[in-house]
Amino acid sequence: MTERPEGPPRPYLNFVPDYVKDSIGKWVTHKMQEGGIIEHIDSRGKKVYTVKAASTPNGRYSTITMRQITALARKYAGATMRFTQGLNMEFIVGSLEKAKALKQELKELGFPVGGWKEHLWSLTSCAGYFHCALAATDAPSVIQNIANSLSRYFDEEELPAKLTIAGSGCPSSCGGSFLTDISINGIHTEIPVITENVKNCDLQGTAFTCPVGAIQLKTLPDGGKTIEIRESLCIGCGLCVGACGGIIFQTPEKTDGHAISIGGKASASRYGTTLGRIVVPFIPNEPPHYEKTIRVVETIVETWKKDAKKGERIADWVDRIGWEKFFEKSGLPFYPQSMDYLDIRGITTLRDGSGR
Amino acid sequence: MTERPEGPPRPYLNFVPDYVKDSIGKWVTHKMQEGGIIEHIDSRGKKVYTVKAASTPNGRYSTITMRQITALARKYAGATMRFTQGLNMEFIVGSLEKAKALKQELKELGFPVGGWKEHLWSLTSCAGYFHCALAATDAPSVIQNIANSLSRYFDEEELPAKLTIAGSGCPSSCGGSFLTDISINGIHTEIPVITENVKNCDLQGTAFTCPVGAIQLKTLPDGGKTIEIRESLCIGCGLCVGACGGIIFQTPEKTDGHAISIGGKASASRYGTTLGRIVVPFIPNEPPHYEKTIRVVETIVETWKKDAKKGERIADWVDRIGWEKFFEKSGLPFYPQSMDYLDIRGITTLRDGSGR
Amino acid sequence: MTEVPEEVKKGREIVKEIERGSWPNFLKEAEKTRYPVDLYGASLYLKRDLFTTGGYVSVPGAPTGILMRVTSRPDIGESTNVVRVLLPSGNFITSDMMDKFCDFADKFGVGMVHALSTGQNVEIPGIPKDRIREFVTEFRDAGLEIGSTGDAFRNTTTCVGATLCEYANMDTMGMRDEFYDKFNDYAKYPTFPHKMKLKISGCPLDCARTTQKADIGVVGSWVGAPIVDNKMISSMPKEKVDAIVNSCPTLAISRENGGISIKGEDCIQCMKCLRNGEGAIKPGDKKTFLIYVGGKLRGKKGPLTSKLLMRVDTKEEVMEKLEKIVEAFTDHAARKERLGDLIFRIGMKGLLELLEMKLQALNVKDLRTNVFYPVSEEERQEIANDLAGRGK
Amino acid sequence: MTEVPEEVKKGREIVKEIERGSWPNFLKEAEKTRYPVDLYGASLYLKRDLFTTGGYVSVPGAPTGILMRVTSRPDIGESTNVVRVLLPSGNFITSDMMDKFCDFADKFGVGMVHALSTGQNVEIPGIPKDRIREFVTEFRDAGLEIGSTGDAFRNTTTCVGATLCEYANMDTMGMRDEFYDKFNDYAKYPTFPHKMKLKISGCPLDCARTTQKADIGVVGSWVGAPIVDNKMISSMPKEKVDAIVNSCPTLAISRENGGISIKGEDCIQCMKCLRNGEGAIKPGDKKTFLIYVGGKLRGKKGPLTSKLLMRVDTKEEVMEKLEKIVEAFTDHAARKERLGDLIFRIGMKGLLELLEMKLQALNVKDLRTNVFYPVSEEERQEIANDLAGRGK
Ligand code: SRM
Ligand code: SRM
Ligand code: SRM
Ligand code: SRM
Ligand code: SF4
Ligand code: SF4
Ligand code: SF4
Ligand code: SF4
Ligand code: SF4
Ligand code: SF4
Ligand code: SF4
Ligand code: SF4
Repeated sequence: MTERPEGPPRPYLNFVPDYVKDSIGKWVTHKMQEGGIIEHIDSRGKKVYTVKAASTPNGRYSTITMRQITALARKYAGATMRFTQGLNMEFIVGSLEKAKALKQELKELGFPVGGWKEHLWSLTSCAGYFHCALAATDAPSVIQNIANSLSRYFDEEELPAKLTIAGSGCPSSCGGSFLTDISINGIHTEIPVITENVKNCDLQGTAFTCPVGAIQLKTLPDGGKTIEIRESLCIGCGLCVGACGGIIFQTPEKTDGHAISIGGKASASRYGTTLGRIVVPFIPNEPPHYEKTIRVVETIVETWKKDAKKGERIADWVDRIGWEKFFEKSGLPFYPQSMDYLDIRGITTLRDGSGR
Repeated sequence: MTERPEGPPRPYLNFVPDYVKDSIGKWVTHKMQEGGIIEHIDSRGKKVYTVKAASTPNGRYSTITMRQITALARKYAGATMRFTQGLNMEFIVGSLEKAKALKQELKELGFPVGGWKEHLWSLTSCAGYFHCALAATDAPSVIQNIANSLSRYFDEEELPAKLTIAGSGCPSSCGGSFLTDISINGIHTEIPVITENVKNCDLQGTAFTCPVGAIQLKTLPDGGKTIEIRESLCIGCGLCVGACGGIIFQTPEKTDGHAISIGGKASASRYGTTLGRIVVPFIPNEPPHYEKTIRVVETIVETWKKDAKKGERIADWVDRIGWEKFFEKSGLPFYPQSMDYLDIRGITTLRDGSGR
Repeated sequence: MTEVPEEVKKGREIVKEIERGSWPNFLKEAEKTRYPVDLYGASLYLKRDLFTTGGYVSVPGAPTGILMRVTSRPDIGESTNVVRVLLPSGNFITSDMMDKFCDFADKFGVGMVHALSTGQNVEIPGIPKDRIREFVTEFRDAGLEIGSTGDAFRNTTTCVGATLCEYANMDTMGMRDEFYDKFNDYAKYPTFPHKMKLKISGCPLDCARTTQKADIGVVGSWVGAPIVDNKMISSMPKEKVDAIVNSCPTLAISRENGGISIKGEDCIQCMKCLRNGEGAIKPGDKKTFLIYVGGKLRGKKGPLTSKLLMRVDTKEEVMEKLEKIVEAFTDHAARKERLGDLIFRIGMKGLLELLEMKLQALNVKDLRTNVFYPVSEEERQEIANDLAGRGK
Repeated sequence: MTEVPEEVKKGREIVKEIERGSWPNFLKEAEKTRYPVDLYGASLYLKRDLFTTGGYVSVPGAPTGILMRVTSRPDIGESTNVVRVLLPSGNFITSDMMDKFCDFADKFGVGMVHALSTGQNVEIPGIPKDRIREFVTEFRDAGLEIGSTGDAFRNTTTCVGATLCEYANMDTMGMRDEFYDKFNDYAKYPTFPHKMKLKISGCPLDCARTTQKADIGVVGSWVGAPIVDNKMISSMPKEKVDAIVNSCPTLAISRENGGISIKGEDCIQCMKCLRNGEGAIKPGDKKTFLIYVGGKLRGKKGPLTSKLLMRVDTKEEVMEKLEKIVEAFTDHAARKERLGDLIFRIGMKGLLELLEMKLQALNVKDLRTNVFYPVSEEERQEIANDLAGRGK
């Protein structure tokens, strides 16, 4: 047996560029240089530059392209690079000239450089049909279309504030939907049914899969076992369908789709962390270009851009004007599913603050 | 049969002073004159004056006193007067001189005049032990003590903003507690028990009384009927105890008391209508002077006065600083009952606005 | 002479203590009447309520009933049943009327009046059970009205509104009069699952607390921007105008050549600028009535603030909708379920269905944070159609 | 030559459409690999997912398992199982390491790398089932580590923290390293009721989204006022300083002789002034770690943001508490119940009891609006004692 690492490679110092090491913990400020380049200044006046480039919406690359990117990291960035929370690429470079040259090469390779401050920061997506068994909507292709439609906000036009977009193929929300300023959330709207193929599945295991315990084991007259779904409990998450070939959605092409939510954000600034709110409860899947979805997203961005004060994230903006005016101003129709299931309480709450 | 009015006396014009009638609907502005006197100005420049005097906390008067008050209305206010939402007396007077003279006479009768703008506006209380069958705490005597302790804020010292105080003897909240900036809310902390006297009660009627359906009819082995209380459902409201002499709280002298809530307000200004929040879940009843209660109320008022910005109601102030800092700054201990039973959701909500 | 029980002696000491202090004192008042102060004192000493309810006794002329109060210590103090009296709108009481109340209180009661109850009625306590019929007859013969009990409309209350206040968007007192002209039966006969309360405020400052303690609340308001007198504004000191501009929660107000300008589409009628404007800013011209539903304090679920049901343009529509709400309530609420609890149970959407209305954004305080809701085939179709119609 | 099925033909047309546009394109990338684009295209045409799960296959060296992906149309495209790779902290990848990933992807997979997953791992898709053991052995021999699957700690993620960011109150990347030094077993062996995620942000701007999608979140912060360089402030234009003063949500900042002064007791560390301060305002000196619990996105109840559990002063205390939380979770969560859902079920108070802690004001977002809670005899006594102790 050879010596094997336990856990991820570490210590991290082995992987950061040398010229960053002695500035760690000593940074005092940063300055946005041209789009996508941040100048970081440490307490002794030393500077390094981070260059941020956009990624594919779901982070999939051919090794051919990835090797080209690696080569750029070797050439400009101390032979190391990182990926951000927003799935973007980030290179740490020792001088502004190098940073600019790197930016140029990245753009030539097809990767926009930008995405800080009052811009589109990131678009992220889960695996969707591309790799996953649970998708109600193909988040990657939806997000790819949104990216095309909004790309100018990444590196050219300004927005009122930061904008993040995420898409997930199903309620598991692997793409980070609900968390971002605008999210695409896959949703099944039918209850799965059980076919005779269910006999090939691990019944006990399938029952455990269900997050709400809607799947019950049953004994058949002939002594055999099967399972039943209690419709009143089922939240349509689709986990059982992914887990057992004998459980199926009958007409996903009609009943699957996605909801759009807005106003998620994590940052403590202003009122603190908050989840996205459903503004459109269902849009059917219409590849390749998902026109309806794109129109809704564009409408939200345009309305926000026109109406928000500088510095207002979507959540802050809606918080100021209220939901009624959001629907008025955007012209989006309002559907009853959007109502908070707890709103019926009529209990009004004080505004939340972060860390309170 | 004599002609009888159906419903309250009307039209209302029969009851307002003559010199107000042709200004109705034409008011353009008002000005605070000296404490407790508002000058109302109509579109033609005509002025009338309202004089507001404090009442007893629960609005109870001897006919002797009431006849003296009526006499003042005859002398100064067109032989009519009104009572406000805050249970105060209001007289509408034709000139500032008369208003001042009335104010003087009211004060001599023992009724402070004041209570507008950044002052204590009103103290209200339900019937409590004084008249009601359901009281867990004697709201009138508690509020009487609070009135004594805070009286200077009605007509002398300023506060950051409007202050209203209400007390109710039980969760029915007849006094308007929960609605006001500071509220005293009577609370039973034991589950009532059934004694043999229950046989004298209207069992079906008693069962209906229970708001949560915790009372069940039972048939006894001998064929007789009785009732049972399902403890897990009972919210301790005490309605059944008031309704049937055979249901009793065993040791109300130990288990009854009151909670204190803060931050209720109805006005749309700032974030709109909101209910009070429980900051102290239980204080035992300690007549005559309820020292613990008074200390808590004084602490809240003092902390608010010291810390709030001008114009901030208690709700606005807490909204700005957060609950953690409220407890820090006031030094009040925090008890787990104060937590919102829905807060466990961890779902953060956007701020509420009025009329949204 | 009979022996004075210990609790009465101790109770008297407690009462004396409570009578101290400068504020108008209900016990000093009670001492001037025949109210059983000893009973009250004893309850304070014993720390327990010494009354039980006798329920409501329905008598001719007062079908919703008179509130019976039974002493559990007749040795110390008497039962003290109470009659609740409906007042003219705005709680205006002429001196003559108040004197009559006092006369009745002296003749039938204990010489005490309760002015006002928190429900904005006068009460006359201490009427012996056996004199109630007599009281009611004489009282009504004198042109006065008893009410506000039972499972019916309790007293409808209003702020003073247009009668005295420049913020008023409507004649609140007049609307109350009309309510009784039209719906007195609702108030008089106890046919509801539980009590109902209607409250009316002339503007969103909501002096009548309609948004907190009314099953049905009506608030006068307007649509769009308030009306600004920029002549007056320009003559104000700069800080004053700054305060007006900065206090708007939706940032609807901006400076404009020495004056201010208000963006109507952003105004939420919060009244802040009107309050700060010292007469230079008035409610807008396009009046509207906000109808709120479901406020109440106890019920089954504890305090609930009300929810905005809709905006209507005319008083007539308010009255129509009111009737519909009452119908939905009487048909669908469980026994002893307040409207707010019915809404809690069936959802705002459920109530709207009963009223044959559709849920709108204005009904909603916050939106959902998960996708675990049903979407029917028709709904999928409807949404697809709506969104397809949207211009490119 | 076999006939191309209709759905593949139509699927290819759809794929071509999606490949249009300027943004980096995952399909253009996929076309350069052996990934089954036809299968994907067909699923878009059919509007249904064409994979089913094959569960996790546990192999030596990767006890939490490798994710199996089974095609439901083997005639069109192959199964595409995926290996998830743990990266160095901060997701720093040297060019050598990335080249190795590419080598493995070429040799075992379809020539594709997934960089990054939303859980901040690299994935190598397309490993045939029968080569997984071989892959794992070779991969680990090359010094690389597989993980982040199963009912164990998924990848611990951090923001870049002190390594690049002046807002950092701690060395987030170092803390992650320490986590794996100490708790690698939690990550390696699937012994939990459901997955757990730990995320770490260096400051309350929360770039790692710890407050949204971490079962346990750690945020570096401080107590009291930020540190102000008033020399820099006084040299700023007035509007800039006004903006700093006005943007503080708690109004903790005031002007003071040309500079500003911050009231420490009012600061909630929202970072607004630091963001506006252009280096003139820094996090305070008195560092603290905020521990959040219960964030997650699906579970049983849908998305839940996390709740503040406590503030601690040292990294050691963070680690201790983490262990306790894990214990409480493993002992008390139901199968497939995330920590957030456990808290939903037993309440924050319930969780704190399991941790032998008391509920404090900092745990609470909002307070209760009704009195329908139990108060035990001891609690009554405790409250009475506490309040009696309060000075006159
Ligand atoms: C790189 C990244 C962290 C990481 O280690 O991955 C990051 C790093 C920084 N963030 Fe962030 N944020 C990063 C994702 C986030 C996220 C999470 C996300 O976007 O998914 C958040 C919280 C979520 C949210 O949107 O609320 C986040 C909220 C912020 C904020 C507050 C923004 C706000 O509107 O409230 C700032 C401050 C600002 O922009 O002025 C900020 C500022 C910064 C700065 C620019 C501050 C600085 O330079 O001193 C950091 C730059 C360090 C650098 O050069 O790498 N960072 N930042 C992430 C880049 C994501 C991307 O590719 O787009
Ligand atoms: C008389 C009264 C209505 C009535 O018909 O009974 C009343 C009448 C006025 N209110 Fe009120 N408010 C009255 C109870 C209320 C209530 C309910 C309560 O206190 O129980 C509220 C809403 C509850 C709340 O506290 O949020 C209320 C919220 C306001 C506000 C908003 C205050 C705020 O801080 O948001 C104003 C505006 C102001 O004070 O600048 C206001 C202002 C006014 C003014 C002064 C406006 C004016 O003059 O144009 C009205 C005076 C008319 C007059 O001279 O009679 N009135 N006002 C009530 C007197 C209560 C008392 O005796 O203290
Ligand atoms: C007299 C009054 C308090 C006062 O001292 O001023 C009062 C007194 C009583 N209320 Fe009330 N309520 C009074 C206003 C209120 C209010 C405030 C308001 O209307 O503005 C409320 C809260 C608002 C609301 O309706 O939610 C209120 C909510 C209740 C409730 C809770 C109803 C519910 O389930 O939601 C009860 C109990 C019940 O009806 O089952 C109740 C029951 C009672 C009874 C009848 C209890 C009883 O049977 O013993 C009390 C009689 C006390 C007595 O012997 O004098 N009272 N009651 C108020 C007279 C109102 C009127 O004139 O019409
Ligand atoms: C690869 C990844 C998406 C991506 O394209 O980047 C992913 C992919 C899957 N997730 Fe996820 N999740 C991924 C991040 C997330 C995140 C985001 C995060 O961690 O930051 C979440 C939401 C946060 C959270 O944990 O709440 C997430 C919440 C889930 C859930 C919901 C768990 C729950 O009950 O709360 C499932 C379903 C489950 O575990 O039962 C799930 C299950 C899955 C499965 C394994 C479903 C399945 O068995 O088919 C997906 C495999 C897709 C595939 O074949 O490639 N995935 N998953 C992400 C890998 C994370 C990693 O590297 O460790
Ligand atoms: S969100 Fe759903 S569809 Fe997307 S990767 Fe996760 S489990 Fe699969
Ligand atoms: S769809 Fe989800 S909730 Fe419904 S039965 Fe399947 S696993 Fe359970
Ligand atoms: S609040 Fe309770 S104690 Fe007070 S009057 Fe109403 S029912 Fe009686
Ligand atoms: S106290 Fe209230 S909730 Fe409990 S049984 Fe009696 S009526 Fe029902
Ligand atoms: S609610 Fe409005 S209209 Fe009515 S009295 Fe109050 S301020 Fe005036
Ligand atoms: S009423 Fe309120 S929202 Fe409307 S302009 Fe005035 S301050 Fe702004
Ligand atoms: S969370 Fe704070 S410390 Fe970490 S990268 Fe973001 S801004 Fe910097
Ligand atoms: S960090 Fe936020 S709360 Fe603290 S002083 Fe700065 S702006 Fe105010």
